[in-house]
Amino acid sequence: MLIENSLHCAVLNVSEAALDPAAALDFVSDGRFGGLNMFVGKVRSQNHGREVVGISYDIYQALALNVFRQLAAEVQTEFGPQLKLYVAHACGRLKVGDIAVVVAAGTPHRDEAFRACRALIEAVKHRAPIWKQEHFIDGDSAWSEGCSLCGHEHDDPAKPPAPTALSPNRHVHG
Amino acid sequence: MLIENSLHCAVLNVSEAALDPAAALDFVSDGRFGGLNMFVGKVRSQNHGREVVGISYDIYQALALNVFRQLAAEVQTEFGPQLKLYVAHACGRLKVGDIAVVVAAGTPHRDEAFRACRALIEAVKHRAPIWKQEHFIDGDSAWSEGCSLCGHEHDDPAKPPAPTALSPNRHVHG
Amino acid sequence: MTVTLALFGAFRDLHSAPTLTLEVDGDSIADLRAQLCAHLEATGKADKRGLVGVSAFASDTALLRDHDRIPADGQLAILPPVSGG
Amino acid sequence: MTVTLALFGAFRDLHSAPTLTLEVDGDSIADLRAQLCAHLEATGKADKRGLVGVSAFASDTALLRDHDRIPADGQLAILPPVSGG
Repeated sequence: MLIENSLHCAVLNVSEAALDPAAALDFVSDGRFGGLNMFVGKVRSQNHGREVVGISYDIYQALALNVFRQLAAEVQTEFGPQLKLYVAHACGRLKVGDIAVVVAAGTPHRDEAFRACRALIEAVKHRAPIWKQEHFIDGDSAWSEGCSLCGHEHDDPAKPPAPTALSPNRHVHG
Repeated sequence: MLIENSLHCAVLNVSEAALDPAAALDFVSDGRFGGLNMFVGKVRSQNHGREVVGISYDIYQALALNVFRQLAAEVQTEFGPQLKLYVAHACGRLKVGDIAVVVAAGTPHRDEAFRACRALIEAVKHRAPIWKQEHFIDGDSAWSEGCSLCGHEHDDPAKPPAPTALSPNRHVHG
Repeated sequence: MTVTLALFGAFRDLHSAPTLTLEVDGDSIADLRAQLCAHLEATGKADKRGLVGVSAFASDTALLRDHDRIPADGQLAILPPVSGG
Repeated sequence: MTVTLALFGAFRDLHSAPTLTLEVDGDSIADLRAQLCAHLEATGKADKRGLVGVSAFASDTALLRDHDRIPADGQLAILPPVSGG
């Protein structure tokens, strides 16, 4: 269980509010903590060599908040109770340079802050129910290939497509 | 050589200006960059079990700025030219919760952002001419033991004191 | 049973509504997965079958594995491979 | 030669001024280091000798090693072990 007030999770609809890195730093600060680490993910102008003009994020919001809490609890189990965590993800259409995600960790010492922040953003990227649709300069749009949330235990009624060199991010049943 | 405008280094006298994490994030942002990582070091209320009320930082400012540039150039050599770096350190007396140092890195992908930021803060901590004097609640003050900048090549006219279990941070001739 | 499947990511392209309603014969997630594939094939969307194979199912609170039962209220979601951040 | 040594960190406690002026016989950093230790011993500050042993010397632009020459202008700094961040 996370200690009360040690975790802030949010999904923000970009039409209503922008992500706020300063609020993340404030949240993970504590008189006991000497180290804060923050990751800010922004929409970038290139992906796999194509020019991107924006990204739309689709999020299963109720589940995402539950998953964020679960992932944070796992990070706290690894790094101990002297830890505050913040995770917020944008939902909706963003343009290049807009902030898609903010993750921050505060701890007594810097090594734990870096590692906890990294562990949490990796978990969010690989396990939270969030989907990215890239909009290209030529007017085309495409949902990104991503990480399958399937366990390995089921028998697939349909064979998954094989990963190819052109889809390095595809983790089939990963 | 760092590409122009890819590095910001500063030493700020706390009586004149506070460190600004938002400015650090802005500086390392770039349309090409999807990942920004920032470390914020704050004065914490405990050190080695003693209650701390403040820290005074003493800095050899001219050399510190040259060292920051050198360390950043080394990080850029390791991580390549698609990298912006920011480092700012406070000089003077800080209280618990005040920001002592801000280091940030912006890169196309998050792995490099985390690793470049970590490499730079480690280098700043171990190699920049900065000294910390802790002020304890009982009125006592003490300069922290730290990392020696001596190379191994000289003959010491005076034997250095042996490191002890009570001074885990002491790196004699490290 | 009647299942209402919330659609996300690449499944948003299936049709204009945010959910797909399906009559499922059986009560496990495996039954749902198989019959969703059959439905897609029957409705000219066989190109999405591969995506079903790498997708998970979930309620608001948890992922559901193939051996799990479909929730009694028939409300769940299909989650294609995720790509947040 | 006359050396003006800027003092930082724990060397700030040596005296009230931010620099220490010393006549050094010889022109290397090793000469300076040895004679600084002798000076400290002669002035009742032998407790700082150990700190000199783990300290570096530097100009505004670079660290100076024991085999380096003292800068011609005699301006340099003694750097005890650092503890930034």
